[in-house]
Parts: sequence; structure tokens; C-alpha cells
Amino acid sequence: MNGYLPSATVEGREVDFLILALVLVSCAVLALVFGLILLYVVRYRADSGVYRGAPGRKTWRFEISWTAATLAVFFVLFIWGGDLYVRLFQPPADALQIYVIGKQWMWKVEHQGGQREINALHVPINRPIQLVMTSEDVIHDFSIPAFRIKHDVLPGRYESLWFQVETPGTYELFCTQLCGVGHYSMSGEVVAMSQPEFETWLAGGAAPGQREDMAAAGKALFTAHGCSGCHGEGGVGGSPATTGVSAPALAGLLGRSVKLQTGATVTADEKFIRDCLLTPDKMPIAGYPQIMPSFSGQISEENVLRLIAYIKSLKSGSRT
Amino acid sequence: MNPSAAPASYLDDGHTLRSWLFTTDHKRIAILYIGAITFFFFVGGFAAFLIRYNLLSPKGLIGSAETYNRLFSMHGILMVWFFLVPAVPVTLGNFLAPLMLGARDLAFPRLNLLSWYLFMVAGVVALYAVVGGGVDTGWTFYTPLTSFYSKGHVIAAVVAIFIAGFSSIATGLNFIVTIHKLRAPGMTWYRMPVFLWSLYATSVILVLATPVLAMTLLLLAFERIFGIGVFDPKIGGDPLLFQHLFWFYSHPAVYVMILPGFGVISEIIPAFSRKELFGYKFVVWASIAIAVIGFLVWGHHMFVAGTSLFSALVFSLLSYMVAVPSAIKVFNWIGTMHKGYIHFDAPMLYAIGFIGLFTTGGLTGLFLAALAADVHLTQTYFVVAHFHYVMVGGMVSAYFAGIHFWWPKMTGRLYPEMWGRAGAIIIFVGFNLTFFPQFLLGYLGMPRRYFAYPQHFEALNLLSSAGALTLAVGYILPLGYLTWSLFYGERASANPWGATGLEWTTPSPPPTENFAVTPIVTEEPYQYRQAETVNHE
Amino acid sequence: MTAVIVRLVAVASLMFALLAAELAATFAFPGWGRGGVAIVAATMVGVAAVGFMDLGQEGATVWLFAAAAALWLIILLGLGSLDPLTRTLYLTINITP
Amino acid sequence: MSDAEAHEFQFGSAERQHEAAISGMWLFLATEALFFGPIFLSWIYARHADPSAFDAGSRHTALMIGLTNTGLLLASSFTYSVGLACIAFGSRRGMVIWLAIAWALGAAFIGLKFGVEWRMDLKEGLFPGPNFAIHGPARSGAQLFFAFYFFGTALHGLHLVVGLGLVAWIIFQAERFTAERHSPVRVVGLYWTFIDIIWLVLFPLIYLIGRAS
Repeated sequence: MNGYLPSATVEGREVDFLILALVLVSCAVLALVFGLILLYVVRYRADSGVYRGAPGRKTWRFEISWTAATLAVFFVLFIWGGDLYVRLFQPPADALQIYVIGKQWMWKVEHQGGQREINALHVPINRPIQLVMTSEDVIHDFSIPAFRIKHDVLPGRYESLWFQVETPGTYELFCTQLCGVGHYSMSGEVVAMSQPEFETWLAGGAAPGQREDMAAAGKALFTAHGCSGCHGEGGVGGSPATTGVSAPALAGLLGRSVKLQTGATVTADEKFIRDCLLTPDKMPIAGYPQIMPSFSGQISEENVLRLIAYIKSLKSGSRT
Repeated sequence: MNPSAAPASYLDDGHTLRSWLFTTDHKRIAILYIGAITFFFFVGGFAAFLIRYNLLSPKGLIGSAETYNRLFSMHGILMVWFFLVPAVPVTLGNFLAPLMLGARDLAFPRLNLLSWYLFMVAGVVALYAVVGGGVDTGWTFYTPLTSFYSKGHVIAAVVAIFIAGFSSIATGLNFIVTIHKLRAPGMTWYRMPVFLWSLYATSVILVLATPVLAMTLLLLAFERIFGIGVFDPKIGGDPLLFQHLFWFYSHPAVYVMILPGFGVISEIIPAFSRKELFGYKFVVWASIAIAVIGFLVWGHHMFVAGTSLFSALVFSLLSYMVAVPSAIKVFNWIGTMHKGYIHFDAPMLYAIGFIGLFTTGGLTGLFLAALAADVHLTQTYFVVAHFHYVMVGGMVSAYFAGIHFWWPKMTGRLYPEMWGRAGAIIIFVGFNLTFFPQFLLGYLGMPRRYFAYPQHFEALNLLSSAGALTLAVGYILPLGYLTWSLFYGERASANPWGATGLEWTTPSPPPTENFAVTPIVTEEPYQYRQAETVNHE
Repeated sequence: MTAVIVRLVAVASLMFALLAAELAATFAFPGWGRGGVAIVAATMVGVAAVGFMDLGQEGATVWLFAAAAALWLIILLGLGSLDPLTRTLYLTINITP
Repeated sequence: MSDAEAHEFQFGSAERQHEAAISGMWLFLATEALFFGPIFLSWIYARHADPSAFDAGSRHTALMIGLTNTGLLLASSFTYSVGLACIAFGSRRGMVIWLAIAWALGAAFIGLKFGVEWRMDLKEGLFPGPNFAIHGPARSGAQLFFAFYFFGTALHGLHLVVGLGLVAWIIFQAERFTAERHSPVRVVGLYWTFIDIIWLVLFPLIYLIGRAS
């Protein structure tokens, strides 16, 4: 692996291409700077008798031209880097979502099917993968050099990272944000495999029997925490007639636009559900009394993710 | 000159310890500062040496990750706040600003002494924090690691930086008021040497950015002491607010470190090319532009931190803008050498090295301003290499260039020229050997601040550590021969380099009063007469 | 002397009037309150700087310093709040309905 | 030309020293303004995170005390300026009296703020932490508000205490000042009014915005 590090993703190769362009620009400028210095140092050394001519006075022409040239090059680089950056962080809609939690000092990964791994991430190739990441304590950073991608993982919110691997293989995974004594040990590997291999791994790789589908686990939590008491079994929603209180339906919630009492409209994504669970008062839903209690401090980050998985699994449902 | 009529040099104006510790003479305070920052440079350098020693082996050689984290935190804290930020302003700046202006002292001499005492108190507290107790958060103090999880002496370190910050503010304030109010007759703004302009730009940053850092660190300390604060995500606070505030100071602080270096180089290149500085007004306004635009770019430290996409785009564009004035300067220095009469004394060698290393550092900065490239390169050794090229390759080279250039003025002695040249070359070679491999390591993905690392990074790390050894020799060498020259060096004349500038019109070392007669300035700076023979050899 | 005292009394009266306006903006004008408070507060700062600190009588240097403070505060608060104010516009997570 | 004459243009004249002192103070105040910058920015962040809860916290503050304190500081800026006018016209006695009033007003601010208001706040359990008294939906945001409140007011109070020391020093040194030479009185006056200005910004941030709509 020493030497050139090939990129395993399409976007990674684009990043490499940008870096190559930057290297070429740098080399050209360095060649110019060092070339001129060398030339002048030799040609105009104090004891050289070369004719210097009359000193020129009009400097502003030079100044304007090299300032303009620099600006033009910079602008091209800015557009290039900015465009690619926006694409690097805009996941395709059909990405396979995998959940990642960072803590001092390990990465905990949970797949939709409940398969869990530590300091490892198995993904299928040729399919966009989106990581939904959060941290239990300090700021970490999920970095895969071979994919040319990284993003900080912050406590108290979800960050997202996506990639689509082309080449199967095992790639290094690092935490690149100083997170304490064990920072250096918070690394692992990303294993990219073909879709059939990935299916096999999902089915047998991670201690079958012990694992529980994330959504199923979320369903149990939904009952255990009393969510179903208001929102109804299966999250169909509650009304004074059925559950005693008005509560919005959760089935089919994800991706829908939700109107808040403040008049704002938000799209119900993972972050929205998380906020509703932990800080419900920030998200008073239009048409319902704000009586939902906060579950902050009562549910671990992992269980929040399971609840989200469960709510996502409730595809159909009556619209409110 | 009749010796009895000549005013006594500032060095002979009292030989007691008291005469030094209670002096308000800017020149003596500069010497006090040189002693202090040299000490911190070598303590911080020793930490760097241990870091490179540890990284010789992929498993780490110093035994514990905690020690390693403390070492790089110590290296960062000492080098940034106790060497790089003060380096040129408080030493060369303090010594030269009044001399260059034709003034007797700074505007507030007692404030100047106070700033040295604040600096020393801060230094002692910092040493207690990093050596006595240990800080393991890195010099960046990111929350919530620092506020809730770190077990080190964070509060002591924060207090030290807070006090050092007020020392910086006092210094910056002093320079600004001095330059506004104490210019000699005829010294119009456009007759000031570029060094003074750089000092002015630096002081603007010191005065306007440092208080933000001070308050940010207070907020951090509040959060750590009371367990509650505005950065705490548990109550809806935003850890990114800390990063915004921290980089609002720390990015401009990078220009605090490099701008005075630009000033030094702008003095040296014309002096050793025997030629007027090319594009004086452009160089001057580039300094001011850097000081202002430097405040608009801090977000480029946070491209992967979770800020909004929109703000990342804005900060990326602004980051390119700040590179333009730096490019202007580089081209102007080269333009100055064109058709000059170039001499290769040690200050010039350091200055040429500076141009090369700073340009490399600046160009690699473009990689980090290009958003998508930054995603891959940030938080890796690429960043480490980048800022060392600017800070160490650039700034420390400029500092050494300036120390050599004005050494005869400050001490009245000449340093041994051959040793000076050897030192410059060893530092240049050692520096590149140390830090160039780190660009490659960064591209290959090696993260910063790792105590141990995967096997395949070993070869480049070995190379880098070998370079560090060379670099250490290069830094210890000047310490040796400059100290030697204090006692045995040849006596210097008032103007050994044949340079322009008011500081060269007064004897070496200057009298306490600086000038026997207040100078009157009648011409632009850098009026070198071409093909003039110089009497320094 | 009298002229100076009269001027100071006028400035102080203006300040108290502005304070009253600030309270009025808070409690009497729903919908405009926060903006009104901000405008009145900024006016009070300006009046205090000119009326009590004699900014008007100072030379270019002092004006430069005061302007620098204002400009840099605008940079800090403006660029600093750019990020949180635009952060939610870009969803980190896309969901197909 | 003697040495003294040679340096006359820079240090000798009182006017030069006065100019340097005044502009130096203004520059220092620019520094101070930036020093408070992060507090203002943290207000923006904290309120933006959860406006309704933040405002709910704000409504737990004692508006009447805050308002009285604003009046006290405005009055003390005024009396200090009158004192400065007195010395400028040669009345040392007038200066001492008016500065003493300014000092007393400032001290009353400190007494009200920390002796009365803070004590009330602490008794009500408004210091953020596990024992924070506000429960329910606004708990987090209100804690954020009070973290800002205690930090901001403490820092402002500290500046005011320094100001009180400086004013007292001017009063005790009154003998030194004449109509022609009194730059320290002006310099301290600049700082004194500046503390007032900071409060003029903090006051609406703490007491008013949360109550406005």
C-alpha cells in the first residue's frame, strides 16, 4: 500500500484530478519563482559585470497583470473545488443508509438489519452508501483516505457522509479529529464487497441469532417507552377517541413536510425525529397540543437510531 | 569622533540586573524579549524533537499516547503563543520601530515593560501547565473534549494564553499609537520602511483579534469550571461556535506570525540587491489588505466540521482572495532582485530561503482552500507540512534573517559570516527534509496527532525524523556562533551593510537616546545608489 | 461652561427618551418590537459615543480606531452567524417520500 | 541643540502626550469592544438554537432592576461628563463632586446587580446546572440563556469595578489636574462611558428581546 494511493470511488478520482491540477499550478509557479531567483542570483550577483541598463520605473503594469493572472487562476480553482465539494456532500436519494456512532475510542456501526460491528464497516460496491453519524461524547471525524472523504462527527446532531465504492477491497478508516488519549487507536477498516457477498455477510457475518432487526428493536422500544400510548400501536396516530390525546401519526412520516406551530414548514428527516424525541418543545406540530415529554437523557443514541428505523419502516398509514 | 563626546550605548547605560529589569528603554526590553522567546523556542523545539523521535517507529517509541498528546500540545502552545506570535514584533519590532521612525522610544514605554512582565508571567504559568501538569487537547482546545473530557491542566494553559494575549494587545497598541504619533519630521506614511508597515498591519490584528481569543478562552474556562456553558451540545449549545471564535483569532494570528516576516524580507532584499524595493506601494497595501482580508477567511479551517455548505463556499472564495496580496509580495521581491547587485551574506541567504519555502507553503494553502481537495487533505500531515512551511520555513527563516541583519546594530558586533551562511543552508536543507515528506504522508492519508500509525507510513516518517535532526543542528548552530560573537565578534560600524534606513544612521549599538539629533527625513525609503561599493568586507 | 452643561443635559435627556422608546418598542409594538429595540439600542450607542465621549471632536486617528472596532465587530458577528443561519437550509439527509 | 530640545517634538509637549493618551485609549476601547464580541455572538448562537426557550429564560430576569441599573449608568455617564467639563473650566471642586456622584451611581449599579438581582436569581435556582429551576420544554434553552446571562453580567460587572477603581483614583489625585492638564480625567471618562455603552447593548439582549415580539 506504500506509494501511490489509488482512489476506490469515482468522486475520489475527481478529487485526485483536482489535486493533480493544483500540483501542476504549484509546480509552474514554483518553477517560475525558483527559476527567476536562480537567474537573477547568477546574472546580477554583485561582482557580475553584466549591463543593468536604466532602472525601469513603471511598475504598476506588472503589478496589475500578475494580480489579474493570479485572480483568474484562483477563480477557476474555486469554482472547480466548490462544485465538487457540493457533490461530495449531497447524497443521492436512493443511498443505502448505515448508522455510525463515535465514542471514545471506537466506531460503532449498525446496519438496517440490526447487524452491528465495531471499528469496521462492511458495504456493497456500486451502490451509494450514506452514513448517518453522531457522537456520544466529543467530536470525532470519520475519514476514509481511499475514498478521499471525511467529515466530523459531532455530539447532539447527525452528520452525513456518502460514497459509492467501485473497487472491492479493504480500506483504512481513521478518526481524524483529536478526541483524547486513544485518538490514534480509533481506526478500523472499511470492507467493500460485491452485492452477493454483502448479502451473505449480512446474513451470517455478524452473530446471527443475537442480532435483532433495527426496526424490530425500535418497535420494542416504541412500546417500552410508552410512545404507542399516545401515537397508537403502529404509530397510526392518536385522537381523544382512541388513545385519549391527539397525537400525530408517525406512519409514512419520513420525507413529508410538517407544519409547525411557528408557521415554519420542515421536512421530516432523521434529525427532525431526533429533535422531536429529545427536544419536542422546539418542534410543536401545528394542530396538536405540545404535550410530548422530552426523552433527553432517557434514550441512548443507539436506541434513538432504532426508533428512527422503526418509524421509517412504517411505510403506509393514514395522513393527518 | 571624540569618545568622551559620544553618547554611551544603551548597553552601557547601567550594568546591574535592576537596570535591566526596570528599564523602559525599548532596546533593552527587546533584548529581554529575545532571551525569553529563545528559551521558549528551544523548549518547544525539544518537544518537537521528541515527537519526531516517537514517530520513528509505527508503534511509537515514547511508551504512552498520553505523553505524546501532551508533547504535541506543549509544542503547539509554546510555539504559537510564546514564540511565533511575539517573535518578530517584540524583538526586532521593539528594537527597531522607534529607530526606524526617528523616535526616542515607543509611545508608552512603561506599557512596553509591563507587556514583558505579563509575557513572563504567562510563560511561567504555561510552563507549569504543559510541563508540570500536562495538557493533552492540542493547541486548538476544541470543545467538548477540552471543556468536559480532558484531564489535563487546561485551566492553567488557558490562563497563560489569556495573560499572553494581553501582553500582545499591549504591544500592538503601543506600535499603532507610536506609528501614528511619533514619526520624525518628514517621515510621511509613504516614507516609512515596509517593516514598519508590516508591524502596523500586525498590530491591527493583535489588537482586534486577540481579545476575541481571550474571551473565547474565558467562556471555555467557565464551561469547564461550572460544567455548563454556551458550547455544550447537551443544552443546545454549539461546539462549532467555539471553533468559529477560535479561528476568528487563530487564522489572523497566522498573519501575525508571517506579516512581520514579510517586513523583514522587504528590508533585506533591497539592502543586498542594492536596489530600491520594487512596487513599494503595492507591497505596503498588500500588508494592510492581508491584515483585513485575513479576518474574513477563518471558516476554511472548518470545511468538514459540519458548517453550512453555503458558508463553506463563501469562506473558500474569500480564502483565495487573501492569497492574492501574498502573491503580489513574492513577485515584488523577485522584481527587486532584477538588475540588482546581489550580495550573498547570511541574511540574504535566509531571505532567499524564505521566498522559496514561503511560496511552497502558500501554494499548498491553495490545496486547502479548494473545498473538495481540502476534504481529503485536512486534518492529515498535509496540513502539518503546509503550516510548518509557512510558519517555520517562512517565519522562522525571516526571524533568523532579521536577527542576523540587525545583529551588528543590536550588539555592536559582527557575527562570523561563514558560520552564518552555513547555518542558513543547513536550515534550508534540514527543513525541506523534515517537512516535504509530510506532504506525501498527508496525501496518503496519515492523520495528525497520531501516537502510532500503520506500518506503510514508516519510510516517510523516518525521512522526516532524519530531517528534524538536521534542522536541530541548524538551529543550535546560530545559538552557538551568535553567543560567541557577543564576546569575540568584530566591532561593527554604524552601517556595516551599507543599508538605508534611519536605524543605520546612529552608532552600533545605539545610544539610549537613539539619536543625538532628531533626524529629519527628506527622501523615500530604499534609495540605494546603484553600483555603489560597500565597505562591509 | 453653561453651553457645555446644556449640551450634556440635552444628551442625557435624549438618552433617557431613547430608553423610554426602547421600552415602548418592546411592549407596545407587536411585530416590530425586536427590530425596534435593535435600532434604538444602536442609536443609543451612537449618541453615547458622540455625546459623552466627544467622538465628534476627535481627529482622524480616533475615528479610524472607532471605525475599526465597528467594522471588525460586524465581521465577527456577520460572518460568524452566517453558518448557523444558513445551516438548516441544506438538509444533511435526503429522504424519498 | 540639546538632547532635550531634540526630543521636544515627540515627548516634551503636553499636547503630544495628551493626543497619544486619548488615541491610545480609543484603541484600547476598540480592543474591549472585540473582547465582548464573542459574548454577543454566543447570544446569537444560543438564541438561534431555540428562540422560544431562550426567550422564556429571558422572561425570568428582573426587568425593573435591569431598567433601574440602565438609568443609573446613563446618569453616571452624564455626571462624569459634567465633572470633566468642570475641570476643563478650572473647577477642581466641581469635578470632585460630580465624579463622586458618578462613582456612587456606578457603585449602586454593582450593589443592585450583584447584591440584589444575582442573589434573587441564585435563590430562584436560575444558575444553570442539575438544580436549574426552570423545568419543562424550555429547560435547555433557558439554561443556555442563563449561562449567557451570568457570564455576560459578571464580565460587565468586572469592568465596572475596574472603572470604579479608576474614578476613585482620579478623585484622590484631583490635586494634579488643572484646566490645562487633565488628560487622565478624559481617558478614564472614555472608559467609564464605554462600560455604559456595553451595558446599553447587554440590556436589550438580556431583558428586552425576550419580552418583545
